[in-house]
Amino acid sequence: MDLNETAQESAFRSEARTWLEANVPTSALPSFDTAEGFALHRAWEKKLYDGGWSAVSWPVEYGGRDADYIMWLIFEEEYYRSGAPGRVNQNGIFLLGPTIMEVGTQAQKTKFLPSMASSEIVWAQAWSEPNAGSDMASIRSKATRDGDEWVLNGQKIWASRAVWADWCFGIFRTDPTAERHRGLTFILCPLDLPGITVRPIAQLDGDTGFAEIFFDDVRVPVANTLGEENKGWAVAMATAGFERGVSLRSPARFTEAVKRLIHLWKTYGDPSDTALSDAVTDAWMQAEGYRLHTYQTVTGMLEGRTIGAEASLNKIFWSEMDVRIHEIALQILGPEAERMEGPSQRWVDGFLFSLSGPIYAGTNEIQRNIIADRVLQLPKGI
Amino acid sequence: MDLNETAQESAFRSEARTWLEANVPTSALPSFDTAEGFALHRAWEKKLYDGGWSAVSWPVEYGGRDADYIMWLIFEEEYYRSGAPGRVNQNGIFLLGPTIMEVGTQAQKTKFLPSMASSEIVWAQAWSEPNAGSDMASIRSKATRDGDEWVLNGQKIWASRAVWADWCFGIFRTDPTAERHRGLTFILCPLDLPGITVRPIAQLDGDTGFAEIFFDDVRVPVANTLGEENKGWAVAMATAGFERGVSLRSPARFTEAVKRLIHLWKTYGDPSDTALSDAVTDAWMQAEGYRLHTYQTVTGMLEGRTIGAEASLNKIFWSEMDVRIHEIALQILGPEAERMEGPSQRWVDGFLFSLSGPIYAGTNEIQRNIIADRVLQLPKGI
Amino acid sequence: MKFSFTQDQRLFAEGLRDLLSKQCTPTHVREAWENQAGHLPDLWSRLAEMGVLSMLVPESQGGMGGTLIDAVLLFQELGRAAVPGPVLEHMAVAAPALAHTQWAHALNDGTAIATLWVDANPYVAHAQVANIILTHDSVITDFSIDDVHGIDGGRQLFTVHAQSTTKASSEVFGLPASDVMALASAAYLIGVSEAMIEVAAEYARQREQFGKPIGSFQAVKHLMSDALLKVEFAKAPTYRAAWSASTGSSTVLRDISMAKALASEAAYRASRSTMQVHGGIGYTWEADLQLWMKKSWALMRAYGDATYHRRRVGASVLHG
Amino acid sequence: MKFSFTQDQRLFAEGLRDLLSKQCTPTHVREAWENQAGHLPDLWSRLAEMGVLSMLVPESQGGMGGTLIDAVLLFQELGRAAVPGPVLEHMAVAAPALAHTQWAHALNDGTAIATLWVDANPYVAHAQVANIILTHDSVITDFSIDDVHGIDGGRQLFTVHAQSTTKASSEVFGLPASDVMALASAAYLIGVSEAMIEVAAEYARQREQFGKPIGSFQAVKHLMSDALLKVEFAKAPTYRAAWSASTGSSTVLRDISMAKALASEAAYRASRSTMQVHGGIGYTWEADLQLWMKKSWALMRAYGDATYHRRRVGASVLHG
Repeated sequence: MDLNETAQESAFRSEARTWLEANVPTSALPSFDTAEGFALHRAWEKKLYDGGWSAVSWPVEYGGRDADYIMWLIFEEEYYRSGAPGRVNQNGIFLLGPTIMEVGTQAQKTKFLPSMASSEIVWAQAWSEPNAGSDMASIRSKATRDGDEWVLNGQKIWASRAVWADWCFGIFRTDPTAERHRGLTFILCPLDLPGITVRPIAQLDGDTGFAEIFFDDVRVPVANTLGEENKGWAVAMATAGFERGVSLRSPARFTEAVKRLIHLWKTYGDPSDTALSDAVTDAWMQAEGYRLHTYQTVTGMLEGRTIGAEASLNKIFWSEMDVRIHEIALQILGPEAERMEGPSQRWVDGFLFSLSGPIYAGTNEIQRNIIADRVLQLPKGI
Repeated sequence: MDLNETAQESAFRSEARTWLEANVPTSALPSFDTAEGFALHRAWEKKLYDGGWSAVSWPVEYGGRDADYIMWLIFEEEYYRSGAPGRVNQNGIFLLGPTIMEVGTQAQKTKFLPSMASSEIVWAQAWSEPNAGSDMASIRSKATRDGDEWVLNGQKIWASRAVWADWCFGIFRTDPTAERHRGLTFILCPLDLPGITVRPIAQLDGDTGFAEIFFDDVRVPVANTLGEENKGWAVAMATAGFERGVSLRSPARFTEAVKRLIHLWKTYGDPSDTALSDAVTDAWMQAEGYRLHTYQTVTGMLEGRTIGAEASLNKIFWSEMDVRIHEIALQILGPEAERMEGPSQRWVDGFLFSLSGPIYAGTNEIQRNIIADRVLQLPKGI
Repeated sequence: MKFSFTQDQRLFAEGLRDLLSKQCTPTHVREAWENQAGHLPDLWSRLAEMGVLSMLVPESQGGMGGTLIDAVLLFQELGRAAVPGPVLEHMAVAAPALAHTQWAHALNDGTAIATLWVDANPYVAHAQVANIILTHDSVITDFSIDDVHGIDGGRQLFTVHAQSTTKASSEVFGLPASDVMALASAAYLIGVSEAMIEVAAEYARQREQFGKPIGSFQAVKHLMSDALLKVEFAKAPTYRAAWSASTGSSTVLRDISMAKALASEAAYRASRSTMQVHGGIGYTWEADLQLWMKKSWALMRAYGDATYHRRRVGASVLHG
Repeated sequence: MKFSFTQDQRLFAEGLRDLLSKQCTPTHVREAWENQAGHLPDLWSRLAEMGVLSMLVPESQGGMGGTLIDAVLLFQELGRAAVPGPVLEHMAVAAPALAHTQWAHALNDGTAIATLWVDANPYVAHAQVANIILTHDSVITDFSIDDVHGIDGGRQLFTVHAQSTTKASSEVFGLPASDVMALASAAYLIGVSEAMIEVAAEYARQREQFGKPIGSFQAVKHLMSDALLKVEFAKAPTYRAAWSASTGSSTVLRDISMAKALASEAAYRASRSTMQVHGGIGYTWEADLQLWMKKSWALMRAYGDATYHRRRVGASVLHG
């Protein structure tokens, strides 16, 4: 055990910090859920890519730096510390990219990874369906083979970034006789094809961060299949594992949020109120605990262990922590917390966003079942 | 709505207070889970009975005062305020007694109620079985008809007071072809009959507050059947309703505990610690809220409304409140809370006892199911 | 001792529920949110006709002569329908406080619309529809406003620049306006919570996953039961606070604070649990749940949050 | 940056687990509780032989020369077996603190048994089996005791009357004894929690109600998952605290406090959830669960409770 950074890690941190300080936009970009904001975020991703920072953990040949998990965490710390924009192509770079590297053909890697790293192609995910939410295995959208093409029909929902993105990835039923987890195939699909309709969904805050995607006889080459035909569930589970695990919610997101919370407390909080200072301290301990837990997990991965159902513990932890951090902030803000703009805006936006955490990427109820069944070996219920 | 006491209520309160102040033992009795303590508690019950205070809500003819629910609550407040002993015959007076009044024959009322009120007969409950806990309908102990007698066989567990009590009541399977809730009969049985073995169960604190009861060809007259043969489930549910509802955990128990908690806080707590004073205040609000809720419930009952599945809300509320009150007390006590005697003894005993609250009389998990199914009309799960 | 409402009180509340079920459906509320008025003029007239707006105004001043006990079930019904606009401020404070002024008649018949400016808050809710703003010691009728974008479309927030003021008292039944509003908000939040629980229970009965309605899963059952528990145990304290306020009890401020603390926490818990039961749908603009959720997030903090009120209870019961 | 234990460290911990699985079963622990010794002499000798008791004593003084990183997994294993007696006090503090004194040899080979008297506590745990009591600045070898009836039969409590004392330091690696014990207790509590969860999971797999194992019900699954979550997220902070203590990090006191706060709360939560899963059986003397539950209730408060330690973290991170 050595929790000090190596010389190489420190040099990497320093290089990242220097580049980010020189390049991060000085004022916040508009939301990437608007046309203007999306374009500006895509441009920022291109700048990151040109600097070699868009996908640090990827192999050099695809635009990365071969950074190991520890260095990736260091980069994330520097990224959040710098106040850089949100990652508009995170569904691609952090979820689909690693999946393609794991199960994709060489042709797919060559075709999709560089354009993903540069955000020439921005990806939307298309997992859920109106009747396949927590019960993701009840997918009904289907892909029918017609020569060298899949013909896609059906409806996806909660597709993040789909309003402005270029391509999407999702699973479709390819064997109509198979049930639930079987007979599904993971397919990549451009969003500008004939037969595709994207309907934005307004969120609680009025923004349109996700959308429904309707497929009406949409044709894509069979070469767009990721992994084996009819084995899409296993591919999707690998992707979901990245999402629940370390990739989507890096600890830096929360340690930075707690730094801002402590600043808010110092500015507006009553220092003699131990109930409040206990709450803020607890938020710090949670974020710090999540950081330490993540470093321990990735050390294990570097040493050859795999992350399994334990990823579900992470997902519950970060999503509940995120809600809690924002609850405390709103309590400190008092009457300001009723406003959607002004000094409280980032906290109120963050609060609303945090409420989606216990729901998406598999509700926390589902995660608790997974932990009980696979980690604690309790008998199956559902 | 008039939350002031009537003149009659105030007079009743005053009479109770005067009698209790004159008669309550000046030092605490030994635990009623010891031979000596049991005898002393029985003697105290006799004294209460002679004063007309052992079962104030019962009809005068059976030893009560015809007190309505409001007056009963007032009596309970005075009883707890006086520091009087625990009620060794509570299973009889508060659970079985009202059930006999509701479904018993005149002969049963005459036979059982006066001796119950005077605690000449102390009653134990014998509901659960080793394999019928939360799933109470899976009762296996059976009663077989032989002429004018039931022949009882089987095993009951968690029978409170059974070590020293005189009689017990429980349900037995009388129709072996019927399943679950059907074919059960509610039977009253002396504990000194041939074939009965009572095995004390040591609790967490080492005391033996409950026991297992083994029935081996135990013969009781069919006249000991309470309610209709094979309809014992409905009778038991009426009894359980009393238990979960207002009768077993009267609000005074908790308002008095919170008074002691506030005293403890004033003695040992740091008054500048808002986290602690918030916790104590919250305990006060819970006890006060439970008191108000109970007064509202019993007013409704006096006006002709019935208490149904809402009783399950009470059971969750008081049992979790009881745990919480004791958690706060132990936190205030610090290192003293590790001792089973000394100044912390009552709080540590109370803490251990409080942990049984979310379990007995139907676990809180079962209560939540009942609320969901019957109050919120959600679809059945189990 | 009698802890119940009279039949008249219950019937009046049922009448209001009936009116609101027709004239204040989620469609109406959404319309008020989206047209920026944050107010339903037709409903307002009906509330005036029915006597809701003047419930607390003495009969001698043209009102219904009711007490806060008479009003508390009405506050609850208004919350259950998430009624937009300054109905609580108008009904619970402005109309009775100004019952002996030149504005009395217009407040009773609803041709004037009043809201409040409470000292502890820099913002004034509903100022865009109000023509009277009552502060703790004055009436403002000539003012300009700037929208500061409140989260609840039925309770829009503004900064107010007063051009001129007239002295007036905002006390009602001898209580400061902020305390009367804390009581009214507590009852309103109970109604809001009840509605969220009803909407989520209905969703849980209909929505299927894994081949069953999600309401059949224990996780959902227990989320819902726990939400209901907190709401049910906030009711009696709220009704008791109304009684204390009506009878001039010495514990009235403690009792109001207890009600507001419990109702605020119950409403927040209900908002979290019912959103979780809805899943992704609960996170959308089109789901009706937001009409109540945002109300709960606004009112749980308005007129004193749970911490403020819990500490006021503590000051009374710990140091008393 | 490498956040993992070496293979040697893991193997040593596995060896200890193996020993304890044979010589410290619930039957053994119960025996120690019920014979009033609160201590298992045979096990003690084996712990000495294995080098557990002298793990933190320098090799030059006849010990294993280990660091707190080497020891932290051992503390956890000791907790998993609910080892009775002063093993933490002896191993984590007394043996290394007194390594340069006349008692060193006897402490290493276990012929002496030491416990601690921490200033903040009027009581001394394990005084009935100890022949050495270490205070913050002295050693007591001649003393009388009175039983004050601790809740945990494996950690009996006494008042101590010292007949004579000898000056000595109780610091270990430059840290006050109470902080070393906070760290050791945190790790021990994690082991205690893991054991409670394992025992309850096994019970939930076997126990049937409604025709199914109770572990198949979501209510039970979620109680168990939430308990596990808290334990799992207390581990890395505890291991980090051991690292900070071993490397003389400037944040060592903050890190120890974070570990003790999180482990205390995780253990309490685990005790509540696992007892609830057990139902009535969990409330009995004969269920093994109590062997760990009472340990958790004792150690969650000993050497600083969660509130004390959280505030020490707060003093560092909020005002730093």
